[in-house]
Amino acid sequence: MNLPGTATKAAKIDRLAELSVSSSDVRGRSLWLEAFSRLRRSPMAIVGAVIVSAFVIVAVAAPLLAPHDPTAQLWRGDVFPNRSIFVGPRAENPLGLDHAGRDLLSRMLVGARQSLMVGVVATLIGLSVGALIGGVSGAAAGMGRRLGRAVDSVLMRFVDMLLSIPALLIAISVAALLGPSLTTLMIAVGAAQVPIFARLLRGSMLAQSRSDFVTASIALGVRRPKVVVSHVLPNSLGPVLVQGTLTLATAIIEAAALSYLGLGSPDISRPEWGGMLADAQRFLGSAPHMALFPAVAIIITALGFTLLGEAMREALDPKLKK
Amino acid sequence: MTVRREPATPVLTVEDLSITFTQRGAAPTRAVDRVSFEIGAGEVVGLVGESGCGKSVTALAVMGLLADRNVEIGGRIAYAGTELLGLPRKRMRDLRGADLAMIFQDPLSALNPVVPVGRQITEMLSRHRGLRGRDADAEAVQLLGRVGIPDPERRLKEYPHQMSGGMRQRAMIAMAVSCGPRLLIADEPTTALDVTIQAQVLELLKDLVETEGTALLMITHDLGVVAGLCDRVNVLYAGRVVEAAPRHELFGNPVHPYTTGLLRSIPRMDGDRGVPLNPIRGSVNDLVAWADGCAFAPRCDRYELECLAGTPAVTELPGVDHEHRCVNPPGTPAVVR
Amino acid sequence: MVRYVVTRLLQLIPTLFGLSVLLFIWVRALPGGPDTALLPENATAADRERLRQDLGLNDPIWVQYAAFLARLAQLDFGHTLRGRAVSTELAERFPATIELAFVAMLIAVVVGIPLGYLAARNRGRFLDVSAVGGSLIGICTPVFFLAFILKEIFAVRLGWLPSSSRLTPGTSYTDITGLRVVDGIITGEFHVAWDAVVHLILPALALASIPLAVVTRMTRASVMETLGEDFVRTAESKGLTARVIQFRHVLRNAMLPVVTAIGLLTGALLAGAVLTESVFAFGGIGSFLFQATQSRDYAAIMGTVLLIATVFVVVNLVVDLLYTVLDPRVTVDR
Amino acid sequence: MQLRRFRTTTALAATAALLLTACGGVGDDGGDDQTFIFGVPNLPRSLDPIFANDGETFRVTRQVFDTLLDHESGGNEMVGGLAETWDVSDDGLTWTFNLRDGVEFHDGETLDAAAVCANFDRWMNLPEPFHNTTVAYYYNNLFGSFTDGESSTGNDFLVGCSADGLTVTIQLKETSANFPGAFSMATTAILSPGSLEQIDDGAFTGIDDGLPDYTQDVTGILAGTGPFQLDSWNHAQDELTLTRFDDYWGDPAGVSRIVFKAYDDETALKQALEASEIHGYDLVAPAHVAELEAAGFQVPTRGVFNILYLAFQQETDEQLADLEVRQALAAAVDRQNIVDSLLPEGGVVATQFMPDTVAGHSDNVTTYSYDPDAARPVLEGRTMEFCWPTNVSRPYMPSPRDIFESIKADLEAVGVTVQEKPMEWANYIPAAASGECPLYILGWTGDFNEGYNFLGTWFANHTDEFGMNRDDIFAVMQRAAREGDPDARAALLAEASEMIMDELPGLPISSSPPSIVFSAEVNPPNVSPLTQEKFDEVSFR
Repeated sequence: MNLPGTATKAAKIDRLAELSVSSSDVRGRSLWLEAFSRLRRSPMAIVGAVIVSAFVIVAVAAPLLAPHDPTAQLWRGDVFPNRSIFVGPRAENPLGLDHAGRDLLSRMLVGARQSLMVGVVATLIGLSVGALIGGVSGAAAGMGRRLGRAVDSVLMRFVDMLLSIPALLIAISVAALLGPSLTTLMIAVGAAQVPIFARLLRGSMLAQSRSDFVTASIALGVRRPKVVVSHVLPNSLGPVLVQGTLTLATAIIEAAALSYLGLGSPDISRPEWGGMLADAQRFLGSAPHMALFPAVAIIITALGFTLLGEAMREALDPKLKK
Repeated sequence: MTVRREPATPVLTVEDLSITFTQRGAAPTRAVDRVSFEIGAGEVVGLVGESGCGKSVTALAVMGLLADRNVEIGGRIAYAGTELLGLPRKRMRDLRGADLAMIFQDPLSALNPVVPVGRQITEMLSRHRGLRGRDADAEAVQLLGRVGIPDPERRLKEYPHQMSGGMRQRAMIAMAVSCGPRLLIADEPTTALDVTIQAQVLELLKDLVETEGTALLMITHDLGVVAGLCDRVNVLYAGRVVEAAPRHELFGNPVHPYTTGLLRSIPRMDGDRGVPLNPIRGSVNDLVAWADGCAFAPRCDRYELECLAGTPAVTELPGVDHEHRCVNPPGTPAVVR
Repeated sequence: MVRYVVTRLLQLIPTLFGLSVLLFIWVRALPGGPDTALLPENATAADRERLRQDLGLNDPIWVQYAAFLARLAQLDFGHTLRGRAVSTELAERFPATIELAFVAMLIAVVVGIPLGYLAARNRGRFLDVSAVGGSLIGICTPVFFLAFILKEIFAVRLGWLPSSSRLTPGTSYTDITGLRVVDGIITGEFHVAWDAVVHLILPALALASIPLAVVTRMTRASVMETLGEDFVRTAESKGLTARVIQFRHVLRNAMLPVVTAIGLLTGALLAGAVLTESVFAFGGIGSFLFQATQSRDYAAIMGTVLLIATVFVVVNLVVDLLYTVLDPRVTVDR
Repeated sequence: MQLRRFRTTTALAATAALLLTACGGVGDDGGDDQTFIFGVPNLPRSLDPIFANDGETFRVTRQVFDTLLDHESGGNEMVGGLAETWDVSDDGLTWTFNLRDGVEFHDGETLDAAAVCANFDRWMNLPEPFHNTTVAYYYNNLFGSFTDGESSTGNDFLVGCSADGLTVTIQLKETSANFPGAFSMATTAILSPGSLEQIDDGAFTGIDDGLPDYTQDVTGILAGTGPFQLDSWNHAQDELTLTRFDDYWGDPAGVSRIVFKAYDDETALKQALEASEIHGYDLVAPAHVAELEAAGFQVPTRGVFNILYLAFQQETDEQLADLEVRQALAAAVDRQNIVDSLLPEGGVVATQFMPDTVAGHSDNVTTYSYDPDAARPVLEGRTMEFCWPTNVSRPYMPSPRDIFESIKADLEAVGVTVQEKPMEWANYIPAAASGECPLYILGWTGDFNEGYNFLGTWFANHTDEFGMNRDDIFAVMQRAAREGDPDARAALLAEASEMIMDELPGLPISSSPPSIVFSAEVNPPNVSPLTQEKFDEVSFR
């Protein structure tokens, strides 16, 4: 085509490329990247992420940030619980003193670390044990042989049984069993999450294994265990990740409930928000600041994790794509 | 695009219809761009195109079913002389179902799963025709019978999931025609059905149009459906009508490369074995804005630089009621500027 | 249908059996023992040993379990450390929890469903944002703290509502069902019914916080999803009135997952009762479990957990059955 | 369908709104002129006092049943109860009680010596399941005599009871510091012969089968001679009601009804009081005392009758075998600060292992004052394990955690590294008793005014609680235990107390009165150091 006025092939392609508004930038990306880009635009996620990162920073840097020794009764002479004499916020102690004359701000900061630890470890316990049970069960069911189905059925009966006990009761049971300590708190809260993670992972794996690409892989002759490991598991991670984030919030709240029930950590040198709140309740009449600050901290932190988790759920949910 | 005028007032007139979706934080998307067509009583008009070309959105706009928020609608839609855009919500509700009715693609998801089919018909009868109780039931039975559902009394109490796909679509049609609408919009009514059932359903629709004189807007991507049913066809690409012609004219003398492409990609039983099908390359996602040129250019075999010199104008083929929007139609040498 | 119910009930048996084994193992593994709670500070080792013998704590564990199971078959959960039959205690106290949980659920449903629905219809607007925000805060607030604050403000400081218990202490009443409000109405003792209602408000509000939040969010999500369903568009295309569309087509479908959630919430509700009842000294099985936990009362803990688990399973069975009525797609022989 | 449901919900919402505005006067009913409502942490375990060993049970039974001897109202002096006068033989083995005339039981029977002896006969004839402290703690400890079998305690003090009109004679096998205190204990209350006839002790098979129904049921079986009689027990409401006994031998009670109402914890009790739902409760947390006083509640101060101590287990931790270390620890702990900030008003720093109101208290014991500078050189750099009980409150230590924290801070201040071992009460007591804990805090509340009731609890012989090996002290204690004459016994106990405080097996911290509170609308009873308030003294203003 060398007619005058007609352009060369290259020019044509260039012009086309210049004007093309093809939406391939959306198509080419992975589910995760896409979810992340949606996450970045969600105000819920931003608020959640800000709270969570502030909390994590405080928790990690607590010893540097704390103005005083959180366990030293530096102002013991200022506080007389038996005469309802307490010290609220003042210049040298911005959040006031607790009932033993310790700086509440320092205790709150150090408490953040304990609360984060309880949340993270509990979630990891719930996730790993739950994932193990759910994963084995799901994989077994996915393999579809008779033995696999039997394994799946036994494991799921067990999980169903656990599910029929409300989470808090499981936590109470475990805490009562192990005796109160910070470790107990983590295990108890984590144990309560085990059946949830197990169910979640199994359900998600089964859904995946029924999906077309898995059927296709199997049809193409990929061995089943390999399919489970390379296709099913990675695709089941989304819901687990969401649940994990939400569990962090639950863990912090549940730890507080256990403390209230007298099953929390009695370790005085390492205060934990839930324990501080439960302990402060008896002074609510004369020293409301002692309960107020831990309560607000718990609510805000739990809110942060919940917001982040919910935003992640929405971002990962293909149904909510627009 | 010039508008073809029938002597009588058409049942539906769509003129320069533009629909833009706006979303916070994203550029507005124009789904329908100055589309015009009209349908007379007893006439079947096809709206053909790949998914995403704007045909369903057009239908929803006619029915007044697009959301209020984040949507801008321009142009005009008139039903028997009544302007639909800007009509009070209440009036529109009165028209919907009674005068304008719609059949959806997937009857399983388009029917309420937890309400018996009969109830879904009678609720329309009581809304628009004031029929209640036994009268409504009797009428529903009659309707179901008319669309060819056997044992309609029993079917009345069944839920959608208890019926076969074809039955569901028949029920859907019964529902749509229950109040004797003058305009029926069928959005891909056969896509979700088996081939044998497809033919039956199309036959049923054809029959209804003929006996009732209903105007039918047929929305489909399937030129086979068009060939069997439509009086006139509008081919949509990326929100614009790229070619419009009576059925025989279009099939006999397609001009726009997109239409040609669509026709070529139909598998033919009478075609020579060994001749490969000829699908249109690329996908609808490869676009050029209409303002810059022909949106189809990236996929077009006949693409030339001229195609990208602004919105292509409408060309009317004289005498055959045939319009198209191609800058470089086949049969003509490359346009010399 | 009958067969389905029977099958489902039979399925309860292995679950409860497993549960009893689990509980039994747990209870015997508890540190300390019930003996300390029964003895004064200066009890001797011999006293302690004698008590353990009396309580059968020295028998082989399977003997203890067999004895336990045999009793269980006769609905005998043993005796509390205070010497009363656990089954008697549970029978006396369970109505309190039923009443409380029912009212809390009522609040959650009556407020949560309309709120969630309105939030979904007004997505992104003030009502929606505050409903979602409120329910998130509701979920994130420790129940016992909320209960405590409600009580401190409305009962102690303002004196508007009673701080504790199910009735004003010393009130005489006729007991028929154990549900004070119902009894008061049946017997015509309206002052008792009223007193019971007044005593229910604060604990029920506290207990309702989490179910309310969940029901609200669940309804919102479900309604939003349903609004996008094809059949709603179909209903619109039929020109039906907004009321018919919203109730018959949107809500009717949107309620299905909410009903399931309500069933699952029973568990949370009963667990929450442990926290709420003890704050309000409500005297139901929640208070009972709280005290049993504190005093290591094995029999009491086991009986209560078994009861709660059974109730939870039964409620979910009822929900499943209800589901077959609400959703014709679900058939009993699934 | 849905429509109807929504109408109902609207109606409910309206009702709820109405409720919120219309319930101003809650608690007014509780203020019924004649009903005194007392909040308790739990209701009695058993209404039959012989089964009981806890204060909350005795608080109730004391209002219903009388004992032969009693304590003066508001004090700890022994006075007559059902016995107007009493006498003891010189050898301390024969106790004679002259009963009041005209005392009637709630069931209409009349009190005479035979009725009293019927009670003693019942106790002595209790069958085997009762022969241990699990079921009948106090009887086995105080008397321990059974006609058929032996007590698990090895005690056997009682020969028998003989009746002659209104004169009761109790014959003992050997003397004990427990007499005459034992006759004043609420557990040895006198039940009507008619009651005893209806009680079938033979039917009791053991505690694992639960207590007999009558012990927690108010069916008219149990009749005493007290100012109140049992009326009803509503288990579902956690309420136990007593009504005034009009034929009471003393002054009639000031209120016609008492309701004991159980609450789950102290904070709930406090809030119920503040909300005017109850008229009083016992064992007020020190942190709530000032708050309640400021709000116009009456918090009468009791006399002290308990001891809180910090134990030094010398055998478990070798460091503690060194007297110098024990003395340094005594100097390191700021006991005055604990009393000032953590214990109820009226608390005092203890000088020895008994309060100063008890016979046997010595003014000449070695005392240890707070002197951290002196303690530091001895203690600096040492590491010690310290046990404390979680989630418990006792009359002598209202908040163990706070007290532990305070002591811990003191020890850290002089350079001790404290390894804390928090334990639940259920584990704590066995751990302390078996010598598992080098340092721990514990205490004791006296049963009656008798020094041996305190010192004898710990120092009568070698125990694993303290690991003290001082046979000379044990010998003095054994003599005190067998001494029938109160004055001579007091002298021996004082001697023992001085030796103990030199040995310093533990540091007595405080004696503090548990606080009891009443609302402003009642005239409270005389408060008792033994926490034996008589609620017939209560009346409304």
